[in-house]
Amino acid sequence: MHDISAAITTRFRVAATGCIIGLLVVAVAPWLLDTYLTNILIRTLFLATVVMTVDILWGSVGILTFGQSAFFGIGAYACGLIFTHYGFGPGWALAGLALGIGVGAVVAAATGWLAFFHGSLPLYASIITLALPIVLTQVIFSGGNFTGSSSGLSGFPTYYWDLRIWFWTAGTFLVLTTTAAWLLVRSDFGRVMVAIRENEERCAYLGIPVSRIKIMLMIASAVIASAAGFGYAAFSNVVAPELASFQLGTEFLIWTALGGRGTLLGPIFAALGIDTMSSWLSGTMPFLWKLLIGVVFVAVIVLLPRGFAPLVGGLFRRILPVRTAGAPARVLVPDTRSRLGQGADDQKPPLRIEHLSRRYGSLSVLTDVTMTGRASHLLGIIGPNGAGKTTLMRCISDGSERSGGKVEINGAEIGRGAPQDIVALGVGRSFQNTNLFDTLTVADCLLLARYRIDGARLFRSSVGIALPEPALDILRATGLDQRLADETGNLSHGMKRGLELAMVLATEPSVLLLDEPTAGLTRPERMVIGKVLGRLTRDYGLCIVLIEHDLDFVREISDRVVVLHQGSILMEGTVDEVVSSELVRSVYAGHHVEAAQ
Amino acid sequence: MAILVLDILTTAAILFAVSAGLLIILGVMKLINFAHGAFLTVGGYMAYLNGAAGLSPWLSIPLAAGVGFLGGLVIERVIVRPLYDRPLDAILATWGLGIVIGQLITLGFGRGVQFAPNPISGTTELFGVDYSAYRLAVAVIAVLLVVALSALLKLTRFGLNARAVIMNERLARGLGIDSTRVRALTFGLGAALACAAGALITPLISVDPNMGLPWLVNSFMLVMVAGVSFPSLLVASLILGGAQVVVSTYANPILGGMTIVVAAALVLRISPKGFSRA
Amino acid sequence: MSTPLLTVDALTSGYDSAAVLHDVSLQVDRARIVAILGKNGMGKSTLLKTIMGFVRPISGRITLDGRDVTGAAPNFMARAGMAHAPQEHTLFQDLTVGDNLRLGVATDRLFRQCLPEVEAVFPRMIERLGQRAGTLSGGEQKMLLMSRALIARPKIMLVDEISEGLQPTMVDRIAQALLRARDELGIAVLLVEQHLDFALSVADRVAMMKLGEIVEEGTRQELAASDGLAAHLAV
Amino acid sequence: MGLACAVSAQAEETIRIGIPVGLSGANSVVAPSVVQASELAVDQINAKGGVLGRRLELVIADDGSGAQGAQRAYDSLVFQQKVDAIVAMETSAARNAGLPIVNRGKVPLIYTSFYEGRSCSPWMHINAWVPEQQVAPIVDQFMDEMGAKKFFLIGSDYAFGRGMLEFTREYVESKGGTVVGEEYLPMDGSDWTAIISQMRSASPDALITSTAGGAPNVTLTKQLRATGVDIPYGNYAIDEGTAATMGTDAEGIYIAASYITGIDSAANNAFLEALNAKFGAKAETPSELSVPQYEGILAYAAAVEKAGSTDAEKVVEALGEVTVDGPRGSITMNKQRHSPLTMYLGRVAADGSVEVIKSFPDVDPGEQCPQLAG
Repeated sequence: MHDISAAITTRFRVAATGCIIGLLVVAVAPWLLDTYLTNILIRTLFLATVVMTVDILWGSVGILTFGQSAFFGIGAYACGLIFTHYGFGPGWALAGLALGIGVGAVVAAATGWLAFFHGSLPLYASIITLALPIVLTQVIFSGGNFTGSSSGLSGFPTYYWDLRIWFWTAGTFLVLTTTAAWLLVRSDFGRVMVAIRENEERCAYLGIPVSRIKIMLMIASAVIASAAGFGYAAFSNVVAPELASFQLGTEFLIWTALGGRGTLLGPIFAALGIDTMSSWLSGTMPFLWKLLIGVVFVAVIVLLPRGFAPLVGGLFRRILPVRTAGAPARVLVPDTRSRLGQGADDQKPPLRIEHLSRRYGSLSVLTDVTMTGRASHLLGIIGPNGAGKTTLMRCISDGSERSGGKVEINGAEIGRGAPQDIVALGVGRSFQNTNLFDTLTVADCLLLARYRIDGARLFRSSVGIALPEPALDILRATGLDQRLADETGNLSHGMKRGLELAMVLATEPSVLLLDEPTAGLTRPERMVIGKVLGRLTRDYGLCIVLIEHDLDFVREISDRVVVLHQGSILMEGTVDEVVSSELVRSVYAGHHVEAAQ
Repeated sequence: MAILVLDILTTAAILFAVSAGLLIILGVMKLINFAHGAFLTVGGYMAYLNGAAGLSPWLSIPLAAGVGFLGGLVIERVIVRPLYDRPLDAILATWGLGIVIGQLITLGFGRGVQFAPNPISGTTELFGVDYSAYRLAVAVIAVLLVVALSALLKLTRFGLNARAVIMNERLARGLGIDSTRVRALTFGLGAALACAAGALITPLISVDPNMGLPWLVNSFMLVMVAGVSFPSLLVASLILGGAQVVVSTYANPILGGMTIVVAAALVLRISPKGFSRA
Repeated sequence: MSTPLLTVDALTSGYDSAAVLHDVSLQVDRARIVAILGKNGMGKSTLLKTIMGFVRPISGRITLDGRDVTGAAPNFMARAGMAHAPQEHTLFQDLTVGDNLRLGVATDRLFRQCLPEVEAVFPRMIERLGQRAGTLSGGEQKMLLMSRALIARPKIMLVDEISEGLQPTMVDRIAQALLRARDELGIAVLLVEQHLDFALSVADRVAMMKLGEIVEEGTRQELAASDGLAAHLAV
Repeated sequence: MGLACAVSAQAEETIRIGIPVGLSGANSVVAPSVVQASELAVDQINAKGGVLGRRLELVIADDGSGAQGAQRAYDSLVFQQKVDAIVAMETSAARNAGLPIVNRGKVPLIYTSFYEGRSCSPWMHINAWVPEQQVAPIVDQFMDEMGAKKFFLIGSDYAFGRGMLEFTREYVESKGGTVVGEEYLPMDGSDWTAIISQMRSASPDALITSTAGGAPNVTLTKQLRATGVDIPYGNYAIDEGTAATMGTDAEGIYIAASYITGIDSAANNAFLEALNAKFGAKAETPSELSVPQYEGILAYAAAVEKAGSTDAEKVVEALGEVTVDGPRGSITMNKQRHSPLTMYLGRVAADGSVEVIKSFPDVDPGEQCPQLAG
C-alpha cells in the first residue's frame, strides 16, 4: 500500500507544482511585459481558457464542437447587458456573472439534449454545435438597442483596474481552471471520458450514461467559457456579436488542433502564441496571414493529427527526462457489498421475451420469438450463421432495436430504453469482437465497468477496484490480475475474452448475455470459462443466455437450448433432446430441412 | 397566394440545387464536406470569369462544373483520402480547405463584390402574376437535375457502382469495384455539382469571397434530414424551404432565416433518420 | 506439370492480434474443385476471406496463376479472376436481380454478352431480373449468388457454405452448376462446407480443417474412406 | 539600441496619426481608398512644412472590420505606437470596441464614417453624416416631388440598417405619410424573396432600403429588378463605384450623400487632381468614406495649429472650432461633436454615373450628444 499512496501524492504534487509555477509566471509577467503586450495577453488569457474547455470536449471526450464561442458570447453579453442597462457595482457584477453562467448552463443543457442521445451521430452533434452560435448571433443582431445589434455594446461602466490586476485575474483563472481540468482528465472520471471517446457504444453497454456525461461536460465547459466571456467583456469594455460567432468557435478549434488535442497545455500555448502573433502579423499581411493559418491547419489535420504538442513534448522529454506521473498502481479487492446474484427469484423469470420481431426494411431477421430465461439457468442459443442469434441479443439489450414484441427484465419492460437503461435493469452483455478500449489499461477497463455501481471520482484516482468474486476468479485464472497496468491492446486474445467477461460481471447483472464467449480460445481457456459460468448459475443464481457454435461446450454447461433458424425458434428443449432431434441435426449439420417453410 | 406557392417552389429548387453536391459526397463517402460553401463560391467566380471573358452566361454552369470536378479530384487525393477513417478530422480538414480557398479568392480577386451577367432577366407571367424569370428557370433546372442525378445513379454503371459502395462497401470490393476510385469520382462529382450550383445562383445574388457561407449550414441540415437519396432531398427542400418561406412571409424573415436549422435539428432529435425512412 | 492456379503457402491470418488460421497450405489446380470441410468457427470462412484479400495475412504467401497476390485488395483479386460467393451479406438486398448480376462483371457490355450463360444454368434468374433481390426466397438468393459468381467467368470461385439451409433439389442444382462450371468453363472452385454429402459429390480433393489448421487432406476417395472425417463433423 | 534611439528621436519630431481601418474583413473593399486619402492629406500638409514645424506621420493598423480586430488595432496604436490622434473610418462595431481604449488612453479621435448616430465620447468628433442628414433629401423628394404616400422599408438586420429605417419611419410619419412595411434580413442573408413578395402585395408608392454595403445591397437590388419592381427606390447603402459596376440594375436608384465625385467645386477638382497626380493609375475612386477621412486629417492639423500643441485636451477643444474647406465644402464639427453638412440628392443614370438632382446646404445633424454640447 505504501507506493500506492506515493503514486497518488505524486500526481497531486505534479498538479500543485504546475499550478504554483503557473501562478508565479502570471504574477511576474506583468512586470516584464509592456503595456501593449499586457493588454493583448489579458484578452488572450481569457480566450485560452475557452480553448482549454474546447480541448476537454474534443480532445478528451471526442465532441467536435464549433459552438464554444456561443457560451463565451453569452458570458460577455451578460456583462455588457447588465452593466449597460441595469446597474454597476459589486452586486451587479456578481449578478451578471451568475446570469451569464446560468444562461450558459441552460443553453448548454438544451444543446446537449438536442445533440446527444443514444444513437446520435458525432456528425450530427457537430452540426448542432455549429448551428448554436449561428442562431445566437442572429438573436443578438435582432436585439436592436438592447443588445446593440451589429455594433455591440461598449463604453458601459466597468472596473478600470490597473492592467496588472486584470492580468492576474485572467491568469489565475486560467491556471486554476487548467489545474482542475488536468486533475479531471487524469482521474477515474477522466478514464471514463477517454473510454467514451474510444468506444461510446461499448460504454453504453457497461451501463455508463454516455449522453448524460456528455451533457454534463458540455454544461461544465459552458460554465467556464461563460465566466471567461464575462471577464473578457468586463476587461475590454466591449461586447460584439463576433464574440459569439461560429468563426470564433472554429478559431478555437484551429488553435486546439494546432496545439495538440487532448494535451490541455498544447492548445493553451497555441492560443496564446497564435492570438498574439495575429496581433502583429494580421496588420502587415492580413490576407496572407489567414491563408497561412489555413494551410498549416489543413496540413496538421492530415499529417499531424495530434498537433504540435507531442513533437514539442517529445523534444522536451529528450532534453529533460522527467518521470511522468503515470496511472497509479491499482489493486483488486473483493466487493463485500456485491449484490451479484441477490434477488434471484426462482418464481419470477428474470428474462421474458414475447413475440419479438426485428425487420430491416423488407428483410425480416427475427419473427415472433417467444422465450423465457429462468434464474440459475443457462440457456444456450444455437443455430446456423445468419439465424438471428446476435440480433436477438441486440434486441434484448437495446430497446430501440426491435420492431415489435415485448422484452421484460426482472418484471420490468425495457420499452425503448437505451442500453445503459437496460444495464440498469440487470442485463449484462458481452460482445463477439474483442475490441475493448485499446489505449486503456486493464485496471481502467475494470473501473469503467464499475461506473454504474461505484461511480467515478471526479478529480482523483481510486486505488482499490472492488469486484464481485466471480469476476476476480476470472481475472486470476487468466492471469489478468498480474497485468492490471497493461494496455488492453497488448493482451492476448484469451485475456481479452477474459477481461470482457470480468467487465460484464463487474456490472453485477442478473441476466447475462454472452455472444460466443469462447470463440478463438484454447481448450484450457474454455474450461475456465465453462467453470465460471457454471458457478454463476449454480451459486449466484444468474440467468445466462449464451450463443455458441461449439455444441460440445454447450452440452457441457447448458440446461436448456433454443435452436434459432431463419429468425424463428425451431425448437427448444434440453440439450439431449435437441441434439438427438433429427430436425435440428439436419439444420445444424447443413442437411436439408423444410421446417422453416 | 400564387406568389407564395411560386416562392416556395423556387426556394426549394434553389435549396435542392445547392445541397445536391453535399448529399452525394455524404452518401458515398460518409463525410460532410465543409468546403462545400467554398465550392459554391468558386462556382460564382467561374460565372464571373465567364462573364468577364464575354462568353454566353449559360456556359458558366458547365464551366464551373468542369473546374469543380477537376479540383475535386485533386482535393480528394491530397486531403480527403488520408482521412477516410477519421470522419471528424475530415470535417476539420475540409473546413480548413474552405478557409484556404476563401483566402486565395480574396488574394486573387479582392474582397469586393463582382458581377456576373444574367442569362435571363425580367419577369414572366405565370398563374396571373409576374414572377422572376430566372427563379423559374432555376426551378426547371433543379427538376432536370433531380432527373439527371437519379438517372445517373439508377441507370449508369458509375451509379450502380456508387450505390453498391453506399450499400455495402465490402461486398462491392469483393465484386471487383475499386471503391477508392468510386469515392474519388464521387468527390469530384460532388464538387462539380457544388460549383455548378454556385454558378447557377450567381445571377440571383452577388459574387464575393463569402457568398457560399450562408448556404452552408442550411445545406448541412437538409442533407442530414434527407439521408442519402435525391428524392428525399427534394422532399426535405420542399418542406423545410416551404417552412422558411411561410415563416418569412407571415412572421418575419429573421426567424425565417433560422427556420431550416431549428426545424431540422428538431426533426433529427425526434427521428434520427430524418425523412429517409419516413 | 503446369503450375497450380492457386497456392496458399504457410498462411497465418486472423483478426486483431488473434490468429484464426495457423500455417495453412493448400493448392487448387485449374478446373478442379477443392472442398474444405469443418465445423463452424474452425477458420474456414477466414481462409476464404484472407485469400480474397478482406483479411490481411499475418504471414505466408498466396499466388494466383503464378503471380504473388499476398495482401492484394479484394477488388484487385476480383478483377484478377477470383469470384467470391460469401456466406453472409451475400447480395445487395435493395438492388434488383439484374443489378446484382451487373455488378458481377466489369462492364455493362460484358453483362449483356454473358447473360445467356446464366440463362442456361438458372433460367429463373432471367425471369426475375427486375425483382428486388431481398424479396427472393432463400434458395433463389443462392442461385443469384452463384449466377453472379459465374457471370464473370472467373478463373476460380471461392464458395462459402452455399448449401446451408437449402432443400435437396436445390443442393443438387447447385452441385450441377459447379460441375458444369468446372467441366465446360474450366473454372476452379474452392468450396467451404459443412455438408459432407454435397462436398463429396462435387469435390476432386477434400481437406479437413480444425481450429485453424488443416488436419487431413486428400482426394475425395481417400477422405471418404477415412474415419476421421465423420468424427470431425459429428455433432 | 541605436535603432531605438532613432525611433524615439523621430517620435519627438513627428506627429503620429493612427489610422485603424479594415484592411481585412468587410471594409477591405473601401480600405484602399481610405488609406490613399489619408496619405494624400498627410503629404499635402507636410509639403507645406507640417504642423507647428513638425511633420505628420501615419500609422496604419488593420481592425479586421470588427470588434476584436479593432481592440488589437487600438491597443497597438494607443499603447504601443503611442499615436497623438486617431482618424478612423470603420464599422460601428469597430468604433465601439475602440472607444474604451481611446477613453483610457486619452487620445483625440475623429470618426469619419457615416453611421446610425448618437455615439458620444469626450474624445471623439465626427465629420460624416447621421440619419438626420441623410433621410430628409430622399423622403422629401419622394413625397413632395413624386407624390409618394405609402413607403416600404427594407434593411439588413444590424445597427445601421435598423437605425436608418427607424429614423426614416418617424420622418415619413411626421410628414403625413405611412410606412406599409418594414422588414429586415440577417446581415449574411442573400435570399430576399419573401420580403420582396410581401412588398409587392403591400403595393407601396416608394421603397427605401438600408442594407449592409456590398453583397446584401447588390443581392437585394438584383432580386428587386428581377421581379420587375419599378417604383421610386431610395438606397442608403449604395456608393458610386458599386452603382457603376452593377449596370442597368442600378439605374434609377436615388441616393443622398454628402460627397459625390461630380461635385463641381474648386476644392473638389483640386482634390481629384492631387489624387490622380499622386497615385496615377492606382488611384482609387474617392467616396463618401474616403473624402471625410481626408478632411478629418486636415481638421486635426488645423486643430493642432490652433491649440499650439498636440496636447490631447487642447486639441479636442480646438477640433470643435476649426473649419476645413475640403471637397465637400466648409465643414465644422461644432454641433455636439457632429457636423452640419451639405447633402446632395443624386439619381443613378443608365450608364451608372450619378447625376446630382438637388443640393441641401448645411443640413443640421440634430441632437446627437446633448451631454457634450458646447
